[in-house]
Amino acid sequence: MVPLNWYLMLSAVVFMIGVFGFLTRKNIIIMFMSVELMLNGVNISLIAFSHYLQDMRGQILVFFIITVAAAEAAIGLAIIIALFRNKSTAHVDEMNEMKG
Amino acid sequence: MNNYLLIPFLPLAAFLINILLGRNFLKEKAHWVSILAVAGSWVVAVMALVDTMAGKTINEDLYSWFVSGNFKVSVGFLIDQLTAVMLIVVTTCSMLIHIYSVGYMHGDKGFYRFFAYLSLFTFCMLMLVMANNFLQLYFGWEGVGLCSYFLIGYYFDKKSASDAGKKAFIVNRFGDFGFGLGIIMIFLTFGTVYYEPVFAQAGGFANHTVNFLGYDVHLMTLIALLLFCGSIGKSAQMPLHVWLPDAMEGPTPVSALIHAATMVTAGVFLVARCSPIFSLSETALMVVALTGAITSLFAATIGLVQNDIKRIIAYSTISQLGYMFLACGVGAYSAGVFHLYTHAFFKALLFLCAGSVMHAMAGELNLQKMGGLKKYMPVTYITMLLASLSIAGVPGFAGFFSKDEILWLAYSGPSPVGKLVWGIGTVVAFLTALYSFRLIFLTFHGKFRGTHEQEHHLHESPKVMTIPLILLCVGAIASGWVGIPHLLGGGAHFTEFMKPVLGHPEGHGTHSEEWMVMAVSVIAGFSGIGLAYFMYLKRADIPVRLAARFSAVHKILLNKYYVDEFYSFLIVRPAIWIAKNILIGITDAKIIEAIVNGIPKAIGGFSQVIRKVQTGFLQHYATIMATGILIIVAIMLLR
Amino acid sequence: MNEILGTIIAPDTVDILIKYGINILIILLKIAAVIAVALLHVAYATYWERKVIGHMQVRLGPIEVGWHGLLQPIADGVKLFFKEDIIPANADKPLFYLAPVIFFVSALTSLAVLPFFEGFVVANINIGLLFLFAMSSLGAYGIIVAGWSSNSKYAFLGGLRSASQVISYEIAMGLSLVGVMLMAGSLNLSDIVRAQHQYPTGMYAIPQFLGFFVFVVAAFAETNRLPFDLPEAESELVAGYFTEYSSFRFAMFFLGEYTGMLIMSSISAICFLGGWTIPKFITDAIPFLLNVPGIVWFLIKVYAFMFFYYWVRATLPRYRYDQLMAIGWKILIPLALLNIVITGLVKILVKG
Amino acid sequence: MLPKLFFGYYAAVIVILSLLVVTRKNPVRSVMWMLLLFFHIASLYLFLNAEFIAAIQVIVYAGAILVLFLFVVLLLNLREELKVKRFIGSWPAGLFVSAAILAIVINVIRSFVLAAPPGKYSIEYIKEATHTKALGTILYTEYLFPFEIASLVLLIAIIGAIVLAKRKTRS
Repeated sequence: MVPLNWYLMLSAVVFMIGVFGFLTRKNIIIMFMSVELMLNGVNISLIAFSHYLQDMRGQILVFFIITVAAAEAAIGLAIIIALFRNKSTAHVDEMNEMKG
Repeated sequence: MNNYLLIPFLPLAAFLINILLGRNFLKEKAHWVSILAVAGSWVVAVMALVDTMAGKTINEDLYSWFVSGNFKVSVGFLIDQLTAVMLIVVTTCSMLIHIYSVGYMHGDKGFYRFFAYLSLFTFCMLMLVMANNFLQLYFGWEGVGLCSYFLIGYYFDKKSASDAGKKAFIVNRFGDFGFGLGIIMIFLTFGTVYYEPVFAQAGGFANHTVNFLGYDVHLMTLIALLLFCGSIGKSAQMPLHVWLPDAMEGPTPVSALIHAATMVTAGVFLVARCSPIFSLSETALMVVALTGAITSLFAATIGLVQNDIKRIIAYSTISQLGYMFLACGVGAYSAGVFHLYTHAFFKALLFLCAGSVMHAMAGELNLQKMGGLKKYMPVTYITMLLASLSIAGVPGFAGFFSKDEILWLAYSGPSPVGKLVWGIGTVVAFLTALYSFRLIFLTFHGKFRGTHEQEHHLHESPKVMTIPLILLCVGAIASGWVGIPHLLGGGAHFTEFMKPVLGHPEGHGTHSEEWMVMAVSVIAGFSGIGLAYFMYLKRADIPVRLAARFSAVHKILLNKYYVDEFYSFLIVRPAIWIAKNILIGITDAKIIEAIVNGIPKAIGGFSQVIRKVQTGFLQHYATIMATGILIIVAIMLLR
Repeated sequence: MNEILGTIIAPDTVDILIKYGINILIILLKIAAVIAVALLHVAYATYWERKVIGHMQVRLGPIEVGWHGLLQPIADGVKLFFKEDIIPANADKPLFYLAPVIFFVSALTSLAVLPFFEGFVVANINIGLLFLFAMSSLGAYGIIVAGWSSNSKYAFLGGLRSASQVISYEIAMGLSLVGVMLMAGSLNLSDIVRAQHQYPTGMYAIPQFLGFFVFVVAAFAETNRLPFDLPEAESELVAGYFTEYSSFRFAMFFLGEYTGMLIMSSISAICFLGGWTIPKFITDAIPFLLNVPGIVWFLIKVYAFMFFYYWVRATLPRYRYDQLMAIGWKILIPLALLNIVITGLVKILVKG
Repeated sequence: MLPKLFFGYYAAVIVILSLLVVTRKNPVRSVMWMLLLFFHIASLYLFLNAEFIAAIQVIVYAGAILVLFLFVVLLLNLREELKVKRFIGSWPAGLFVSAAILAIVINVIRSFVLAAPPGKYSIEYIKEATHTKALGTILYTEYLFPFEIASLVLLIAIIGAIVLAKRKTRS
């Protein structure tokens, strides 16, 4: 039997790799993918909890997370397209109109 | 109960529909919504009256408005005899005036807005009369004040109208301040603001005194007088009467509905509603009686010399309201409410007739430019004549019964000032007849004194306006028949009906005395009519000569005793002076502007430094957020 | 051997490993058999198509290689294997290699959950139908990646078209099968067939005619077949997403497409036409038919559906691209939703 | 032993693939690695007896969301993309912060012990009722309202995506 802690560590690692990607990549699409990576990291731990606690709530939550992720991807990518159309770049560091 | 909810909420629904959809969708059809709503309210109100006649009263909470500690206020409804009568008065007048307005306001660009406000007003007024606690009453009270402000300033592009609106609002604040204090005192004393427990416990506090501004004051007198402050403001009594004549800047249906039939009578309603409190304080009752008597005399004398047709009726309203207070002040609450009820019909009718005349005269208000309109507008003439007969107290008409009952109860009642106010009341009855018929004779009899153009324009108003006139006329004649005194073979049903709420007034006197009082008031009324006939039709030169002879008195009356000027000198001008010299000159320029300009400068300098933090890079912010999370996680988990 | 292993890992683990090993061996054998047979069917499906269309167009089709051209598919295969493998200079090479593999594998993987006859299925999993959806959605990757990595405009346009078409019609296809799921109460394909057999009509195609119609149209679009072959419309895009492919890589796309057709036909046979069973009223009438093995009925149904593919190809013209999208979104999806609502309502009413 | 081996394989691959996703210069490659990653995560779910979620993971994540990503990636000018640096200037800060949080969290998880008693959805129960049915039953009864809200979220997302991505026609 694999201990729950291993799953949680795996989940934490995936999540933090997602955070790292979000914080450091220039390309906005990769950043967005990092967000998806974070969500997946969370999903892993939720499913693991659900399995070990023998409770369905974790999986219900994952179900909703996937739903929301789909909605989020649709909206986010639409925003990226609109952004790309206006600025013709996908690099976040070139979008600094809000500079003080 | 659930049916009765319709009474206030139908007009509210109409208001919402009109204000939201009126501008773009309903437009010229906006009146249908409001009329149907108020007609629905009327039907339910009649049902409510029938129920209360059968002895069913209702006192129920609808839902909790707010709760704070032991201070609990809910929206609830109390429907008893007093409320039922008020409901009938409000919904009937409101309905007829709604219909009248269709004709009167036809083609106005704010048509939907007018009806929306009327509906909102009706809602607020109904909330006011149906309240079962003081705070809801206060809500309705302020609500009708707000609607009154909206509707006085309805022609907001006219400066005098918007000024009049502001004046009404500000003057009312003085009274409402007292009213608010009164409610606070009630809560402090009784720990609740519901009518029922307050009135039930009032007797127990009859001899309490309270330290007010350093003086020991009789508690009930204090509460009663504070509440009466509100009444003075809303019902335009001395010395806060100044707003009502100016309120005539609003459209005439508004004057009829708000400034004659319903809103201004709220003060009387308040005193009647709080009769258990007022009855405990002889001083307060005396103040009420004297204020009413003096106001009625004062307003009646002003009414004698005015030339603006609507203002005469406005002063007449003030005078009649004084009458009602007079009645309440001598303990004859039911007589006061009875007069309120009859007055609503004939005064609304007078206003609407005046509106009809204005309609024909293309907005002309000056009596001196009218005359001989009888043959052009027969319906208006007859209805207005009947209304004037009613207000003058001609036997058989509604006004006669209510006025007679007031005078009799003032004369025979236990009040120490009863005989005095009876004397004043009789004089006012004479004056009322005089100025009312001056108005009739100058307007409808004699020769037309206006321009040819105006004469050519004269016409009877359309059906939609005259039918409400006729219906109201029926009310002006017949509404008094429910209160025919025992002396004349009637049953005094009205007083009996009101007995559970307002008690039975005490009148001690013989039948001969009662006959005497009635005869005096009738004689006063008829002599007023006769004098008016003599002075304004037979010998039109007499008024002019009188004015010249007593020019000082005439001037004072024409200028309404200089009350406005007095206020202007005492309050308005000092206020403006302080505003100009101290507030603008010192506080604003030296203090506020220094702060206002200094803070941005300081912030600007500071921002120049810290704006460097705002790099505009998404990820810098995200990194900082993550750092924050790192710190929190570290603190939480590594402790 | 066992002792050496035993020193490294616990002895009972070895037993487990051996047990697993045998299981795995059996599964591998099954896979090999299924793939081999399926590919043979695929190869002859091409032959059969050419024959059918040939006869429909009043010509003979392949006739030279073998008796009536029976060896034609093998000849084609040999030819494709020995052709020169050309890769465009500007292509993204790893992805260019990967694309046909993804496409072909995603098609072949679907075979794993298809029950060919009673008890024979490589992986009898509870979510078989969902697995099919998952795999069919993967095919889109092969197409997009092929179109993009070729670095050619025709291929790229074809890839984009194909991907949006496949994604759009996948929704309609998924929804059309929901009615079947509702009626059978399971996602396991074998269970669906058994439930179907218990059903009075023996085939869900009759009560689920709406779903069946939507499924058939969506199946044509999913496999990029006429009248929805926009991604490889030769008059517009040369050959669509596989324009730049040649030789064996082209063959993989080609095989993938026909495998896809075979799988769609199998799904329709399993979900709508009763799989390896035939309706009870037929076997009641002719008890002799019970002796016929289930695989025969299954193949008959699959080939009937394949024939329908060819028939449509020979008959109908190609749709315009916007018409294609309009049909998918505005007709098929609403129809499928309607079908779900009606099925659910009927199920509730009949039950309660 | 065997489950641990399996887990070791999946964990290693998932971590490596995650790193590949966030470090590849070519976004198309990132997407393809992510596709593989999703398959491994789905397998991990199968491992945890969540077959329906595994199928959803592949169908929705791999089949729908990632295809959308691929579409958008294809719009990029890749030649320019390959010329510039992949990380922003202050990437060490990001690396430090994420590594530090990871270290702390891992440190905490190491001592984590499952204390709660098992619920009613045991492995046998799920096997008996099938996972899809168990999930569906709870989803359509206890979580019906959130489920309806999720549908609303999706509807709004559809509308929002169309509004945002539609090319504005200047009149």
